[in-house]
Amino acid sequence: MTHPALDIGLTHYLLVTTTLVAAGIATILTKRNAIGILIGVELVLNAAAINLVAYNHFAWSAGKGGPAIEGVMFTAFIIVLAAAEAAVALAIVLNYYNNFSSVDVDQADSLSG
Amino acid sequence: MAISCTQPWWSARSPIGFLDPSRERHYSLALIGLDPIHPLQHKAAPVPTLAQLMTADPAQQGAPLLFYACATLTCLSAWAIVFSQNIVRMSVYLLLTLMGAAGFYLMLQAEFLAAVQLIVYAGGTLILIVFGIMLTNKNPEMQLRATPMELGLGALVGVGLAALLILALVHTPTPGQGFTAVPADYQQVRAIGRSLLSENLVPFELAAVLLLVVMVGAAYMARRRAG
Amino acid sequence: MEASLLNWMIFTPTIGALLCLIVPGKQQARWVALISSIVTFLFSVELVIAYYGLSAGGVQFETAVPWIAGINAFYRTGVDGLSMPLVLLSTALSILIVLASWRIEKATKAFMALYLLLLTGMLGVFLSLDMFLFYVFFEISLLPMYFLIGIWGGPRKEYAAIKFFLFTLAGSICLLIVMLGLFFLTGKAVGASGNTWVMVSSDPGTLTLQSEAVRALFAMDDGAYWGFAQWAFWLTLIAFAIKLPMAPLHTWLPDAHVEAPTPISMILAGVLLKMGGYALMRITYPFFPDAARYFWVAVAVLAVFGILYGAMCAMAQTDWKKLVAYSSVSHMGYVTLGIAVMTRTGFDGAYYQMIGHGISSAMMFFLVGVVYERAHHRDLDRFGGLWLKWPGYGGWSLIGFFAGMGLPGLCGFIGEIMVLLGTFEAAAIGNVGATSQATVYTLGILAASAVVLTAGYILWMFQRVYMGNEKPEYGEFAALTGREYFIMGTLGIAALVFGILPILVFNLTDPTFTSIMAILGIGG
Amino acid sequence: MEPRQLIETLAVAALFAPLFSAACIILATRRVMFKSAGVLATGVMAGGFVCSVVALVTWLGLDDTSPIVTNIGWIPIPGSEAGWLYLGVLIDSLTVAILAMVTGISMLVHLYSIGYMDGDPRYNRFFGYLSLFTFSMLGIVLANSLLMLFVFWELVGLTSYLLIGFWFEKRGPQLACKKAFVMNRIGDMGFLVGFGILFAKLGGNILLPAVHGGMFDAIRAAVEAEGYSMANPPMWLTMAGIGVFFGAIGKSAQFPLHTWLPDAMEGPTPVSSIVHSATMVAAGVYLTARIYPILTPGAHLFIATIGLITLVMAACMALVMTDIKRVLAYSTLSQLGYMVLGLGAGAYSFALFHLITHAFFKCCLFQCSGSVIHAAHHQQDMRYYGGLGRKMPITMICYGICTLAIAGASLPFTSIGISGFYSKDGIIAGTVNYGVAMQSLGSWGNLFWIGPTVVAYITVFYMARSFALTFLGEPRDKHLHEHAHEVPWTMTLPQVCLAIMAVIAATLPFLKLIEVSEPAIGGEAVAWMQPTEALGDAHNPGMHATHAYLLHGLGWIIMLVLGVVMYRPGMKYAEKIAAIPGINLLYHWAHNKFFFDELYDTIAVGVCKLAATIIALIDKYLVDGMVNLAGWVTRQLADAVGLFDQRVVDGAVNGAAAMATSGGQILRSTQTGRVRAYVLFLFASATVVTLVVVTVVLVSP
Repeated sequence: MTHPALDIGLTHYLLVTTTLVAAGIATILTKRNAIGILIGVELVLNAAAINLVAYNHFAWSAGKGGPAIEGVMFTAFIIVLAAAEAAVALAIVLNYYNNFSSVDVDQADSLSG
Repeated sequence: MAISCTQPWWSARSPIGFLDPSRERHYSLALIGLDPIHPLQHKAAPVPTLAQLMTADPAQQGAPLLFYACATLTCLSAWAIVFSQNIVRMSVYLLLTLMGAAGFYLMLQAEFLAAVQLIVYAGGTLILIVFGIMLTNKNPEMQLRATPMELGLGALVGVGLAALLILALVHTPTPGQGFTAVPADYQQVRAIGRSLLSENLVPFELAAVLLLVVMVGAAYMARRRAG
Repeated sequence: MEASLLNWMIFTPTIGALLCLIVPGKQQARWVALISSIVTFLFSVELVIAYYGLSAGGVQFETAVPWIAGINAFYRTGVDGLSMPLVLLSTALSILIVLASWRIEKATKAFMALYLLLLTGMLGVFLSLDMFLFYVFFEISLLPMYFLIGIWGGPRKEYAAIKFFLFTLAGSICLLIVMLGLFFLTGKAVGASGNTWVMVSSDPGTLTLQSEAVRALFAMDDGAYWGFAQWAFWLTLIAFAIKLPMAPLHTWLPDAHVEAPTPISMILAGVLLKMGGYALMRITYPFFPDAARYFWVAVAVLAVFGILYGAMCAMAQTDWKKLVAYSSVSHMGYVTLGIAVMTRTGFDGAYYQMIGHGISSAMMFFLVGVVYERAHHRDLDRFGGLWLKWPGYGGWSLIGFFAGMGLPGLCGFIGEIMVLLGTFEAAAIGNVGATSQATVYTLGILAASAVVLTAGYILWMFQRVYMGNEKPEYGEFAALTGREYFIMGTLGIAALVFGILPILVFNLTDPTFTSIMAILGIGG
Repeated sequence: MEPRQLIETLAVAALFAPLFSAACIILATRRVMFKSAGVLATGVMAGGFVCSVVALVTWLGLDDTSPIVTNIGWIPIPGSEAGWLYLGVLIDSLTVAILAMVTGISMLVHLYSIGYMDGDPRYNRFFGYLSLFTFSMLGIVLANSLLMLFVFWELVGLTSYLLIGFWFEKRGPQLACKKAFVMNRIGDMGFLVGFGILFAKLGGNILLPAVHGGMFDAIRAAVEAEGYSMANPPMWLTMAGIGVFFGAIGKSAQFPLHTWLPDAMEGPTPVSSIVHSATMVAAGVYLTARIYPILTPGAHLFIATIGLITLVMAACMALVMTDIKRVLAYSTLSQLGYMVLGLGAGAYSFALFHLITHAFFKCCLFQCSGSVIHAAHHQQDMRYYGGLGRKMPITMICYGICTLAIAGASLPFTSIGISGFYSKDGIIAGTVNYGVAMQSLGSWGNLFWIGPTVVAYITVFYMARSFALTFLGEPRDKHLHEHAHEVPWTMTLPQVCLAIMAVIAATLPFLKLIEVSEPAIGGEAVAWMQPTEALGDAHNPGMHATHAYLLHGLGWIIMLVLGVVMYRPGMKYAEKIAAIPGINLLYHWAHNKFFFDELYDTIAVGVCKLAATIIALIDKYLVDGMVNLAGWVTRQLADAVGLFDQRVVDGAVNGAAAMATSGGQILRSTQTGRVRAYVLFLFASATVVTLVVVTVVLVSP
């Protein structure tokens, strides 16, 4: 039996992505800069993407005449969406900046109940 | 299914109980139908040497050491984002994180994705962010500090969630041995292309439309209003 | 005829109470109360002189009317040797108490009406033969008392009234639990046709709770309900020990007495406490004689504890009325002791102690009240020389307090000495099981030592209040009225008569006690 | 009328005569009967005395001297064999003797009181009490059962309380009467215990044994039923005997309970003279004599020891007192010690004979002292007297005669003496017998006769001292001496009568009557109780040594002369002696009554009061506190439930609407509009959900 440190498996990847997602959440929660929040979101997205690929690699059984592809496909779409999201988000940030002359999200509380 | 139990739920539940590796557990296995091997039961194995770490791993591309290097890079830069107060540095750390992720894709035999990651993400999205920074920040060194309360809460939630997930993970026997060896003639890019044009055609087209909408919308929203 | 006389006797005070409420003025209400209590007294006297069969052991003048069919409850009244002397005591005292409350000016009509209602409750307790009816009257006697203390009392009247009420109610609940158990369990007795509440009956065919078939259910040897019997014994004991009161459950009594107006203290000490002793003799011991024999040492120890404890507490008091109240605790300990030792002498003594204490404690409270009405305080250390001020009052006080002390020739002595003799008898007769003689002797010696303590606190009080020179403030005191001398004199003469002629009571009780002794398994 | 019936009738008449006068005096108003109270009471008492003398004479003429017994059921005891507790009368030769003595002395004290109490604001009431007191004592004398004895025993306690506390305005009498009653009650507690044991063991038969019969037969049956024999009595019988004797300790003021008697001097002097002679203190001795057949050898030893201690201790105290009444009080204690010792030692007849002789001379002594005090304007300290004999010759002569009587004076080397000589000599003879018989005690047994012999000489000395200090020498207080005068005839007449009786009592047939009543004569039945049996033929009283010959020499004359010479000039020699180291300590102790009062005050009374205070505090704060705590807790609970009802149950109705509003208000506050807050909620919720899932999954078995 090999040592678990040598036997890189799904668990190792999941540990890394968990750390990553925690960093992303922490970033989102602690940054007042709208772009910082965007960066946090990117971290979370990346963690999810790595998870999908890792699962695709380790856990998806090859039942259809070849190695699995679904996780990879999903990740590809994520990357596309992340790009789109970043574009929209930046547009919003710019708009916001134009209105408030700041990127401090805490100033945007006009929805306060 | 062992979830059903005859005892009342409060009895025989020591809080230390789930730290005891010798205790047989069925829960997650029952949920995903796998063999109950506790990860901590591996500790009898010998401590790995550096040579072993540098030897290629059959389960993935590259040696374990490579994995650890990528993991260190990714995690450290990701947490550096959290602790950084400078938005420009944050974006640089994000770049490092994205590169680490690309490394993982490589190791996971998703070379195409690794390339896309570097081109689209690092090359596109990140640049977009840097543009945003430049456009919104007359003083790039400006810092917006969160209050200690917010910092504490954020760290608590982030770390707490991570700790919980890790806890669950450690106690979840993972399908480590379940991957299928990739045939030598396997071309992933071909498979992706096929998939995009067959099974994933609709998402593909939708993504295209989405990108169009985003382009138009972003341009519209970001326009400088007259007056 | 006799039975209807008895029922009229119970409800005459109720009628009087209604009349009190509808008459126009205070003075009329007083007269109505006086006349109705006199009529009640005359009824009871006529009952005992003209009709009561002295040699009959069982119940006489029984009425049995179906009342609540669903639970088999009857309106069942009657009188026997156990209740007759107490009824006479209550009716006789009631006249004196109406006289003693003649000067009540605050809401006189309500006071008199409540007092007469209380009288009905007390008579009902003594005369009901059905346990459910007993319970109802037990509660009826409670409520007027609550108002009488709570409205006409002293500075802390609310506290005292609520304490009295809650304590007694707690006892009632214990009783209710046992009643429920009896209701369901006695149906299984041999010869039981349905459930029964009958405590005792003149008809030998009626299955009663004191009958052999029911007792066999709760017998120690082979009864399946022995466990219930033990619990029920203690629960009923607690219920009635609160009323009695027995030592750890007594704390309502000093407060109630101190706060209650004088006539209410008199009725409380004179009659209400006797309900506890009466019920012990009527219910607790005859229903569960096996349990009583099993636990007799525990009960006797509690009783002796109460005797000494009450005496010690009395010794430490500086409030005159509180001293008398604690002396009641001590004296009623003799009642418990006499019953607990389960000898005929002890039982007789306990009963006589109740009668004697009914007279002497009522008198003591009245003697205190007479002074309190004038001095407006009861601090023993601020009195002195009352004997010089009012020689006649001093003489009656001597009789009243020395009757309480158990001086021979006065009513307190006979009960006390019979209880002590009965206690020692328990060692010799051995009908209380294999308890060692040393235990019984120890109990007897401890109980006897109370005579010293009693003498101590009574004499000390007497010295502080009556001896010495007059205080200057006595000059303002109004002279004693003829009404007050009448009350003192009647009670004092009664104390003498009952101290010299115990046979007056024992003639009435003797046959009934013989039958109760048979139930308890005691010869004689 | 048949003689035995006549005797009974007369005795009962003598019993109720004083009750009649007491009732008249107490019930009549002050106006009707104030001055006449004394005359009425004395006259009625004289009638009673005549009755009892006629009864005595009739008895002496009887052929059948078996006891006259009448039992009347009083309290029914259906559970016992006897069936009743009886009242009634028991008349035997002892009863008639004591009856005559009590009525006679009581009559003389009544007469004396007419003079002594003259001018008192409660003059009439005093005679009421005095008659009631005599009635109670006569009840004891005539009692047929332990119960009746106890009843009148307590009445004696009550009336002595009233008499000692007669001047209740003053603090001294207040405390003294209370002390007397409480001390008596302590003894009565023992009486009750003994009574209870006997009652239980004898099936309710507590009739006093006369010669035999009564309770005694029942005792033998009970003892034999338990497997004991009369020679080997069971423990309970000893306990019962000692228990009943405790009553006697209280009433006769024996050693542990003696402190009330000197204090009882606070009462008027006629009270002292009757309490100390014929009535109260005699009651204890009489009781012991009445229960004589039930006393086991163990009880005898106990009684003798108590008597011995009292006798010696009291004599020591009498030596140093300067208050004339206190000297007499301690001499009473000492003489009672003789009687109790005599009873314990088996000298039944002489002990009771001493009771009678002592009654006469002690009553006389007290009356004389009362006359002196009366004459000396209530100065009681003998140091201020001196030379009063010249002013009060009759009193001096009476006092002198009685001093000789209490000293036991006799013609040297003969057996001819004054009354006290015969009785005391007989007691000492009995104690010699007892000391010899109690071989189990070794040489300690000799104390039983050495003690009384030595104390007999001490008695002579201290009585000579009091006589010399009062009547002889030069007046030490001129003013007092000038105003002193002889008292009126109502006071001197009783003194003279009593002094005559003190001389001639031994020639009257008292001893003969008492000897007839001695239980030992009844036959073998009580032989086991005679501790002197070891001496030989104990059944025959003639074989008893009736003279100890210890008092027959010149000893008493020497002591008398010594006392007179030493104290005639006052206290000056005594003070020198008292200053000698060693003696001064003894003097100090004796003068302070061996600190018994202090001891009892601190230990018994103090502890009792402290315990009472503590228990009352416990009652107030702990017992009652628990009750109040329960009440408080219930109220708090009720408040909580009430609040619950108001806010939750009732509020559920209103709250449905209010909750919408307030819930909206609460939720509204979460709507900060700040995006990071929303994110925080999001992830916090996610964390919580994860926590729940992980916990449930991991912890489930």
